[in-house]
Amino acid sequence: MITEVLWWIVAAGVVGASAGVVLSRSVVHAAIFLILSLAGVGAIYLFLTVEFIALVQFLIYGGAVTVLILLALMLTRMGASGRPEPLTGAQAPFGALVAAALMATLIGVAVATAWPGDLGGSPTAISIERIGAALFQNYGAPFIIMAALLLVAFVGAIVIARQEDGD
Amino acid sequence: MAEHAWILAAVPAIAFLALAALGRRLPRQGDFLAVLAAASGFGLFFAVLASFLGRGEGAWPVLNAIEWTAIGDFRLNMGIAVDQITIVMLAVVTTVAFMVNVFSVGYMKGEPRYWWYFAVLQLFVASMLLLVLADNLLLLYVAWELVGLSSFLLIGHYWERRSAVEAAKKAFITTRVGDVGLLIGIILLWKATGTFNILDIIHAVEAGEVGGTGLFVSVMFIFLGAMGKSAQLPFHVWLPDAMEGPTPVSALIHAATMVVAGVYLVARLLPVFEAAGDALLVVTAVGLITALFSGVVAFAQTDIKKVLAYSTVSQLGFMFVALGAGVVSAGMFHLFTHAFFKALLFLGAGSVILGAHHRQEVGQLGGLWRRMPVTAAAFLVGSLALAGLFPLAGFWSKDEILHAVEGHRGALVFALISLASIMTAFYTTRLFILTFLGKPRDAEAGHARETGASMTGPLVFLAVLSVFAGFVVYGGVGEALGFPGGFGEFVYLHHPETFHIDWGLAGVSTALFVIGVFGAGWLYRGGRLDRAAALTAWQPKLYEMTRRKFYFDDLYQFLIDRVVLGFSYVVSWFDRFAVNDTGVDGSATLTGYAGFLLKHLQTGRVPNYALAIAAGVAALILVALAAGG
Amino acid sequence: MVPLENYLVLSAILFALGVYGVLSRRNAVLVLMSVELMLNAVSLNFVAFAAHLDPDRATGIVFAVFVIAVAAAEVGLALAIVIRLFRNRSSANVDEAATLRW
Amino acid sequence: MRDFTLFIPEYIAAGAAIGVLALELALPRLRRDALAWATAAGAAAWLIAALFYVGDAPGDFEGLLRTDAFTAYFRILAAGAVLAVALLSARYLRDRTRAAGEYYGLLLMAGAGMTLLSAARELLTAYVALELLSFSLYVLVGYLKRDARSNEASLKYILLGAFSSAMLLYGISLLYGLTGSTTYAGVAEGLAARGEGTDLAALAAIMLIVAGVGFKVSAAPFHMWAPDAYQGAPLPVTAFLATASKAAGFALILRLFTEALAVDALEWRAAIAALAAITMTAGNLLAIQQTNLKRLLAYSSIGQAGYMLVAVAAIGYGDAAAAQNASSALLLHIAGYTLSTMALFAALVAHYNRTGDESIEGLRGLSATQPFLALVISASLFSFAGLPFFAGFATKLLLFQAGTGAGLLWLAGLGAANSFISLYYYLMVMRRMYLFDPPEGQTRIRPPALLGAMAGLLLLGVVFIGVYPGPVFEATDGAAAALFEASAAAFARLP
Repeated sequence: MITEVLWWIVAAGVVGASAGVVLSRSVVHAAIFLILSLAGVGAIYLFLTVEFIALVQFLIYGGAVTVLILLALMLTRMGASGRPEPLTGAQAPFGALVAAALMATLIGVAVATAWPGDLGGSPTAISIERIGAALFQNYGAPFIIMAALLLVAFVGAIVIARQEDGD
Repeated sequence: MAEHAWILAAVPAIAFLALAALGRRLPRQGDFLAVLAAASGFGLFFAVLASFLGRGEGAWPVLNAIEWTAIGDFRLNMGIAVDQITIVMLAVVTTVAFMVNVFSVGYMKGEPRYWWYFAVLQLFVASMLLLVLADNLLLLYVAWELVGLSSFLLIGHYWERRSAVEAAKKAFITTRVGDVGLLIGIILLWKATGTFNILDIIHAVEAGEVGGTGLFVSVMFIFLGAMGKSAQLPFHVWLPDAMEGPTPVSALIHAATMVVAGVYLVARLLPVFEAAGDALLVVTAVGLITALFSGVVAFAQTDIKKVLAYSTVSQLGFMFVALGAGVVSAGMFHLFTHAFFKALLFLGAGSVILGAHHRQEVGQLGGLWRRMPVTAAAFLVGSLALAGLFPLAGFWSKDEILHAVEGHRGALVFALISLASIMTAFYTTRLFILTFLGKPRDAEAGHARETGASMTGPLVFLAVLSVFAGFVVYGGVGEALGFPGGFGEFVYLHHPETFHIDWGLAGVSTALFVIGVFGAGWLYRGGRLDRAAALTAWQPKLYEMTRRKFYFDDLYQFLIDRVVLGFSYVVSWFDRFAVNDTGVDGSATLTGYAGFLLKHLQTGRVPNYALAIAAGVAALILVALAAGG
Repeated sequence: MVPLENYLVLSAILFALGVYGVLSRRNAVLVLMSVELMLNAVSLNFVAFAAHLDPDRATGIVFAVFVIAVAAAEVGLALAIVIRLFRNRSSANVDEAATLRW
Repeated sequence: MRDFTLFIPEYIAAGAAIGVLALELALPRLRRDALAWATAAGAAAWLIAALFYVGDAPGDFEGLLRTDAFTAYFRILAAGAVLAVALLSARYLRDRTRAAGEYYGLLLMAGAGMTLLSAARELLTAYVALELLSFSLYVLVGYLKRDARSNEASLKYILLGAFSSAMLLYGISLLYGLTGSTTYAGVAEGLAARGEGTDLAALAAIMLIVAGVGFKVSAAPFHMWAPDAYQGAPLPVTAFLATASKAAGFALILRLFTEALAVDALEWRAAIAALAAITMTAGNLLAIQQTNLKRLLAYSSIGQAGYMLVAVAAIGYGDAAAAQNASSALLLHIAGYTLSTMALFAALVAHYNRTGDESIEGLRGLSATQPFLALVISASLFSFAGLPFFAGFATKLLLFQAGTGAGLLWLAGLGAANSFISLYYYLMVMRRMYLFDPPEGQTRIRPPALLGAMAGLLLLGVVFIGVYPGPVFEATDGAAAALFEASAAAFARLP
């Protein structure tokens, strides 16, 4: 019982924070909302008894991504003309319409579908060993490709952002 | 030899490559190569003919094919098929090509891009021969496109002139509309029969494997292609404009060969047309309307080449009428004789234009009889053959058409085609009188000089053919030449027809000729224009309407204008090109406008693009729900 | 005991909010944040399915790990591009970077 | 089986990528086109290694990747494309940037990603391989970083790419929820065995996936990034986008739709057919309006994607034999299209290196100054339009034939009509080259040796396929057969 109540609180927090990300009028607030939202989703993972993912979420998102975003915000705010610009474009109403349609569809999918093999009970814990084994053995190939992918992203980010003479 | 008839197409193809690669650097820019290729084509034709005839009727058609692609259940052979229709076409194409090549040596002398002209001419001949040799619709389509391409290049040969470029574009695009139809028709037929091979398709149709509305629809699509290439109403607009090309090109392409490709196609597939419900009725109707319409328009044209162009459109209509009556021999026979005298007339016109220092308006000519006697005599023969004087070539073939129509299509069609016959005699006589009789109406025409031997030679040769080619209709003549009999016993659909002259019909035919000739002779007696002027003054509107080709170009224009009504700036910009750039450009503009509207969706803004993606997903789900649900 | 549907609905809402953000935000960094929301929704889906449906559980979780990792790399790369945009134009607004169009 | 030898060619590619990076670091004074030669050598080694694998028995890596004739086909295509683009880039890049090692490294990585994508038979593997390709391209598109347009193109590409891959992932997650598996075979099994009340989820999942892959192959309405990215990208990268990247998208589509999603063909086939129709029409109509050559080619390639989607739709409408036929035709069309596009870009790069002009107007009088380039450009455009004797005719014919076989006659007809429209704007380009005089003072010059030779060779290939498609068709048919061997189980379950 207490789990459910907690879940609902966290879920409401996540939705609220996410709404904040897309609605807030300040970039910094949006970034803070994003951190909250990501952390909230991490907490949701705990309800699913997958602590490993929660950990990954806190570490990668809560740390790295957010720092990156804040850094970018600082960089891009430097040259602002001083007067605040609206962060939301004129297309917002149409966007809301389409997003609402998608949301309705996806919620419909979530609710109306008889998910096969739904265990119904509470999920059981899964060991980190099992995840590790899956990651490095069953999914060895994508793991290796992922390594290449990270290299590409790394090299790419450097080459694009690097200052050169004349910049 | 007959199974290796592909050599006929290979020779000019090689000549094309050689000329295109080296022509500029060869002495005389390589024109001798072109003539040599054409002459050997002409010679080789007789080898093919002898080999073909030598095999005897049982061995026809001669087939030769290789496997082109065979993967899984998809099998495609490429090859040639030589039968009687092919032989007729080969005779026409090789002969006229030879004459035109020789003529061009004199006519094109000193013109820009002399070598390129000859190169493309060979390309055209090669593709045209490939077209008639092809044993399957796919190869035929390929050749069909190549023919269109080389025609495009030749019409636009003087591309410094805007009008030539526009004409080339118009021809290409108008016929491409028909080509798309042809392609769809071919695919539909292939769908229904499972083969591209023409003989197999005919067998499948005759065995009743396909039929009904489906067959009718595919045949109509194919006919669309034929209409485009053969300039039948309402696709005729490109042919008169195509006169922008060099005149020998008009003789070859726009009189004797390419424009009859549509006739050839229908003749080739006539059994399929027969099986396809009322398809032949449509063919007759289109042919008849075209024959009448362009006969009338030819009355009022003042450009010597345009008269001949409309005459060609009209005569093509005659051929379709014959095919529509289901008589392949009459249609092909007219194609055969018409090729010679119309090529003669065009080359004669070319000779006149060159001799009279590029005067080609009849209002500026006149009295050339004295100054250009050979040309005038040849032109006279050609005119009389076209008008149908007994016993010149045109008489026999027109007679055959009248006979076919009388037998298969009834009195009304007969009356109308007779009317068209009178018109033929009329405008031909008018053209001849205005060009050659009376006094020169222009100083340049007064100083006209006969052209050289390389030009008068082909004229004489074609004049001889125009006199005698008609006699092959007789069984005796055919047998003497090695054929199984007359034309009707050589080219036929169901059973051979021996020719017997029908004196009643011949009388009617001669009467039509006389009415036409005397009508024109009275109106333009002695090359004088006063009576014609009086007639024009009596009914100026009627005359104007005829002169403006029944406002056909304008009608296209009008329709297009209506369609794009509301986009007034487009219209106002467009109006200036009212007569010149017709429906062709109009439809292009319409497509262009659609693109213009669409392009503003591409705003360059990421959020808009993302919206398109998200909305696209939503729409996809809806479509899938609706379709799969 | 929280049923599977709850997680899925939560994920759908997150996803739709992310979509809305991408469609409405002008600042490139905010657009990226919105994409992060969408990717989070995806991870949530995977983990929820893994925990509730998949007896083996590993596949969905591994997928989620990869999604998170790819997302992090993507953000890094995209931010580099945004910084470059900012240097070139002194603005990070995506609807102003519209010289390529039509 | 963990058989690591299956991907030795890709190790070579990745190794060459790192080698090129290291080479520039170690020898900073190296002439920049030397890096292009090094890359070309690496790509050639990759290509040769790939040829050694042709004809091998299908190999399997843990059920995640499969090497068979299908993989071999795309591997050769990728290696060839990388080789060609490296050569195209040599002078182009030397003139425009100071550092080039990353460019060539990423190019090789993109190629490796493409091969892996075509080998993937598992959603996670496919996704990661797809992102490897995409990430490399994001950077390559924006490589001219001081060019505001290159940067803008890159930004649009990555933002929209991330957006659409989120859509794709959401679809995948739903598919995983429905079937409990991410392998193609497992997905197919799960979809076939799924019970009542799952149709909506399956449909939403598939449509989200369609959007994701549709983005990759630039199908309308997911195409809008393409013209901007094509225009902003360095010219050789545009060539890569138009060929390899698009081919990779279709490799993914083919494996995914024939194996994993074939059982649900009823759900997606109408949507794909609609996409095909919209894509080809939009691409061709919009192309008419263009004045920039790269942009025109972008729209033209969108039109081509529309034609290619006809075959995908045909897979959904046909039985196994018809679907295999359609796949084979699609592969053949991709081959012909790739050759034509590469030939075209070889000529365009040669033109651009000299003039720096990428407008259509800039081609005026090319037939007088560089007749060979004009010829190559015309031939490629004719091939796109599907005129006889060029690759496009034979391949498009087979493509539409696949469509008609599957009862998509209207789509094939629309395709034919669209080819007609496309001819119009191709002729407009040719008119500039042949009917207009060159700008003042320009005289006839020789085309650069390397690009000229490349263009000539590629052109020969284009004509070869156009005149005698048999051998290439045999190869693509083998590839399609391998594809359907893998998915035989899925098709056996078709209702």
